[in-house]
Amino acid sequence: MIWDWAFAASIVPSLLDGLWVTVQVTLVGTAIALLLGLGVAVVRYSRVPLLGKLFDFFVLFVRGTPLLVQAYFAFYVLPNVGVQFSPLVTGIIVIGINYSAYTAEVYRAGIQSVPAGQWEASTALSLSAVQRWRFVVLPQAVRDVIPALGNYVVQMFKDSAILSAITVFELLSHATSIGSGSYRYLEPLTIAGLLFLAVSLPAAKLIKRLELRLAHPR
Amino acid sequence: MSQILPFLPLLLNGLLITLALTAVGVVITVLVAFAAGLCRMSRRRWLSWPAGVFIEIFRGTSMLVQLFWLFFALPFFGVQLVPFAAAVLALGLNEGAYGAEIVRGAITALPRGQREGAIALSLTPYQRMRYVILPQAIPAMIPPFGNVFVDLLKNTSLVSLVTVADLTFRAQMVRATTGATTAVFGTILVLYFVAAYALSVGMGRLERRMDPGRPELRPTLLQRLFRPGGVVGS
Amino acid sequence: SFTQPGGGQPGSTLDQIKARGSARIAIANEPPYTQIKPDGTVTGAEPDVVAAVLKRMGIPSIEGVVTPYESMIPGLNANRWDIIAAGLFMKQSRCGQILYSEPEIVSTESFAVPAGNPKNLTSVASVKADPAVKVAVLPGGFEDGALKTQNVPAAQIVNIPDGRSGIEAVLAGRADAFFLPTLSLNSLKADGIDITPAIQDVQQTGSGAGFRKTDQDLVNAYDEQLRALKASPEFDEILSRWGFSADAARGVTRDQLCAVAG
Amino acid sequence: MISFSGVGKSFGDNHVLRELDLDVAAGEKVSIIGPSGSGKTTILRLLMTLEEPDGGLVEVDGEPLWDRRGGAAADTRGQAAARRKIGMVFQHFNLFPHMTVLNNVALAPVQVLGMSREDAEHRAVDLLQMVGLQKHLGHKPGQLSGGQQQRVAIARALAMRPKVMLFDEVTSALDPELIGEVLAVIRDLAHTTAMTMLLVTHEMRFAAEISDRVLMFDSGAVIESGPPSKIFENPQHERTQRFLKAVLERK
Amino acid sequence: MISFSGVGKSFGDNHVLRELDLDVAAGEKVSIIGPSGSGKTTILRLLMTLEEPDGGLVEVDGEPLWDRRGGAAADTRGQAAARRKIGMVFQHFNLFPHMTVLNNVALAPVQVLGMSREDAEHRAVDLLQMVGLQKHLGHKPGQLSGGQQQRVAIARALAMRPKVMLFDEVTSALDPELIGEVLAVIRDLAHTTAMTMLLVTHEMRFAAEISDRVLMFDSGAVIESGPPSKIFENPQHERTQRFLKAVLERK
Ligand SMILES: Nc1ncnc2c1ncn2[C@@H]1O[C@H](COP(=O)(O)OP(=O)(O)OP(=O)(O)O)[C@@H](O)[C@H]1O
Ligand SMILES: Nc1ncnc2c1ncn2[C@@H]1O[C@H](COP(=O)(O)OP(=O)(O)OP(=O)(O)O)[C@@H](O)[C@H]1O
Ligand SMILES: [Mg+2]
Ligand SMILES: [Mg+2]
Repeated sequence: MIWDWAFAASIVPSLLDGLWVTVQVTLVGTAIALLLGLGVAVVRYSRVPLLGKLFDFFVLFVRGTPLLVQAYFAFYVLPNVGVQFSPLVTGIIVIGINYSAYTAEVYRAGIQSVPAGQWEASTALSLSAVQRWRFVVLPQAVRDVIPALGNYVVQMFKDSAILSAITVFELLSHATSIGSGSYRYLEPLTIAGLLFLAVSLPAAKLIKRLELRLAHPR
Repeated sequence: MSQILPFLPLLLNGLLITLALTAVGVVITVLVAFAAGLCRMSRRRWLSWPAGVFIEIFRGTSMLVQLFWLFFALPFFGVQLVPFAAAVLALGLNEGAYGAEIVRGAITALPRGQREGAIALSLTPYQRMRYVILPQAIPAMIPPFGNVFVDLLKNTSLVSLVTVADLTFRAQMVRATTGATTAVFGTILVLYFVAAYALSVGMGRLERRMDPGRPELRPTLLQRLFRPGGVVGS
Repeated sequence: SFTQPGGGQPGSTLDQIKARGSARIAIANEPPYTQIKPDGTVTGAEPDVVAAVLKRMGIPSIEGVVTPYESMIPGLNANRWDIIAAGLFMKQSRCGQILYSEPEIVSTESFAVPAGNPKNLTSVASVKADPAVKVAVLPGGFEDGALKTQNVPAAQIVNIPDGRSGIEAVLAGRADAFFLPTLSLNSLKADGIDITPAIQDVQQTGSGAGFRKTDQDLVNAYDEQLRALKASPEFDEILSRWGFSADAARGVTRDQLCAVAG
Repeated sequence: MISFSGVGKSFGDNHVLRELDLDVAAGEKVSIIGPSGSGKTTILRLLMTLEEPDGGLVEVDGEPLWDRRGGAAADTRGQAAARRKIGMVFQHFNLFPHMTVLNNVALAPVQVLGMSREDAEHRAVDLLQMVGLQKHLGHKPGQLSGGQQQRVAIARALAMRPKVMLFDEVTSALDPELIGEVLAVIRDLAHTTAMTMLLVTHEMRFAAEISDRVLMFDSGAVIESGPPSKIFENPQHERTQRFLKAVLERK
Repeated sequence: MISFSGVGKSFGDNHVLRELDLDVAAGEKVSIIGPSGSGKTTILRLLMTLEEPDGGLVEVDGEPLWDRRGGAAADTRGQAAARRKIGMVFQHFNLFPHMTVLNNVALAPVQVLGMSREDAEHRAVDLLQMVGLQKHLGHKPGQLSGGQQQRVAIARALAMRPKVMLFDEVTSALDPELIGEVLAVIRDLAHTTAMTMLLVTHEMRFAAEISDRVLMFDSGAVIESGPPSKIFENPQHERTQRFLKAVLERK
């Protein structure tokens, strides 16, 4: 009953299919998280009257509740009010929005680290609010926080396994599905774990390198 | 909402399990974090290397995979943990791996002179840790550990996927029975949020308690090291 | 020993549950097969039969563990529970992995469809005929296997995590039909949903209690008391309470049901 | 060109400006001197709309920049036009570190004045040549010395064709040997252009050389004002005498 | 009391000490001077076991502290005993910021020497009185001036009753007006105790006043050594002359 190599080899292709879905979820989710988080951060930082407060609560609430329960909520409740997506799309949107609350905080740190003199010089040059964000503040703010954002991308990659609970057919779902067909969990779960490592370890190393590069330019 | 009222005791029972998982998980997390973090910093390879592997594995894979693995695969190696134990172990090992980096970071962030000052007084490595390093490093660890604990609380929801009857698990059960999907998930979202909020408020309190009147003291010490000679009035 | 499932504890499962006076059973919370009551106790057709048999064996209580169908056999082998009592239908592949008791429940399969059955789905063949039709199943469930053995393309199969979600999937248009035992669908029935008559082109099937392969002694002891129970009116009383036919269960054997393809 | 009337400004309890009246004619070069904390920077920051006055009226070229007479809420709609006539050079340069020198100078002309990229770059090159940095067009500010950075900052402000230039201690963050190159550029501007200039500085000799008028500030008020010859050689006010003595001794 | 023979130490390609031989007699007060990077601090750090030599032998009071003759691996078992005879005061004090002044001084006597808490505190109070800080027993280091902190650091080192005291530029992180109070304490120690003292310093006048011997260091070797009168008034080596000239001019 212990490890069966032939069986292990036979399930790798299917697990790789699952890994590919996981990667897709991560990529699209990342795009949502990076853009939405940026918007949330800018609105909060600009103290836009009502919206700013709303986003404050959004960040607090999303960070205070489990991704799994958020996914359940979106998956089971939203269709009742007429919002209807496939599990995959639902999952991507949920994880993207969830992580936007985290990236918003990262961006905020980046924005705060831009010296006041940069804002003042922009005023002295009569740049409009939009121009100021676009040409002066964000390029500097974002550059500093790229490694921190990268860490959240890796984190999202791992967390996307949670979406298996709403039947997104990603890596872990492939593993349990193999388990249900073959009645063995040992090999699929172990290989799934190794596949997660195979992506996230090099990614983390890459981010470390980037961090050092940005800290000591040239 | 009225549909789920008869099931409220069931949900509250689940909440209790969730809080118990969090409490035990916090203890394991802290123990694992210190053990792995300190070993990782050791100069002895046979300590630092395994700690490094542990940290990389548990930070590099999905918490859910770890949970499934401990629950369904570990028994084949002769280790049969009851579901609650498997759950808190997965939570504690996973969050502990993150905590290990916090421990290491807080200790390495201390000025080198502190260690050297202690060596110059002939303190043993244990005494250095106990009287000089940790008393300064631990207050610095509290805010990041607060984040880890909130993470832990949220991750307890995952144990519902391996039959531990926590809040989320009970919610799924009540939902399957009553079909009151919105009310059930709305209720537990609020419950989780309140619990997480209370936890972070508690950690904030602890931070202030551990560090009475210190906020301006530590930075000035650092400043002093880089811009020496300044007199700090009080 | 190390390689044996549940290697931690000594003695056979039979000895252990006798000593504890309680057995852990895997259930799915899918009425009428299995159900959890608000007070947390376990009931349903199969757990009630299992409880009655165990009582006759001198084991007074059961302890239910809710788990997805796909995890039931891996979890049984990982010693997460002692008996599967979830209406896990017998078929060739499962009978190869675990031991079953003699049949306890026999049932039929139906589709839950939108009211009026707009796509006129009455058989597996009618699903295969229209590639646009999507059928929701519980992954790892009997119906999932039945569709797969009849080569229904994977693209037509929608996985949902539990029975309630299946009904919601049909109501929301995420699936055109939800494939489940007739009686289960009846207990889930909601406005806007019709339940089709029994589907004819899947084999009739049924379930018994499931055991680890190493627990032959437990199965033997169990079957002995099950035979006694099935001979008594108590069996009729339990099955009719949940809408099943006791005579149908008496009319089939384990070997027949284990021959079902899939 | 610039007029302050009855302008007040406080930070909390700290009354930095009190009922300030001040007029600067078009083309005039005015130096502002005075002890630290006397409100010199605050005046420039009000003109640059980096601070809001608590009361009074500030006009630029006949247009109101701040109108808070009687403490009324300021109407900021016309502000942008008035502000566009003003350029400012900061003590710490405040160049945009992620852009090349050329882009630092060309950004605002393209974005704010709507010049074509080509025209703006041409003009930027001319200005950078004027401040002696034609060789560094493609460099990032971090690769330049402080004196070079400050000269880029001057070129950047000039690129907006301001009618008024504000200089706030533009040499005090520089190493002594780099101060000369920056002052030379400003001197050049003062002697060859008709721009109105307001200059906060501690370089007394330089102030004497280029200014039409020197204002001595203390505690948010002009306590003495006049041509450099009068202020530096024959100060009337005891505070001015004391201040000049201290500054000159420090050298 | 202290003896280096054939001691070498490199950091990567940087050969900081080369075959250094050096003896310091019991009770001797030795000042070490020399240009930056010449290896002065490294000598003290080797004695304090904060660095490990690459080769050679270091002995303290007849006991080996480092024995790496022939490049053999060091046997660190006896080290603790030899090290316990040495106290060190650092340039940046390195006080423990989370403890009161009293606890800073009493910690090691209790933990290392096994003194009772009471005895250790009594002794700490005496020492702090000696360095003029009896009023600050309950303060945290952050509440003290740099000069006061350095005096606490001296008391802390003395509390271990060392036979050898090492001082590494203990005044160079201090504001000029605080230097005097620290030097006064060290002068007192030098004149009233029989402790062996090794002092790295740039305070030439002070070194001349308290030392029995001055060592001039360059590139990891002693290039000149002798009584202060000889080194400061009549240096032989050209490098020493140049170094002293530069240091004295800087003042
Ligand atoms: N943003 C602010 N918040 C609070 N107080 C401020 C602020 N900006 C300036 N001040 C205070 O206003 C007073 C005047 O400041 P200002 O910068 O105008 O002085 P200054 O004459 O330019 O002095 P310096 O020569 O030191 O630059 C000072 O007391 C300063 O502390
Ligand atoms: N930990 C280290 N890693 C690498 N190089 C080091 C290290 N410590 C010292 N060095 C190098 O060793 C050389 C001697 O250093 P040391 O601190 O002994 O000089 P010093 O004579 O005390 O100089 P200073 O007067 O500047 O304190 C220097 O070139 C220094 O850069
Ligand atoms: Mg100023
Ligand atoms: Mg040194």
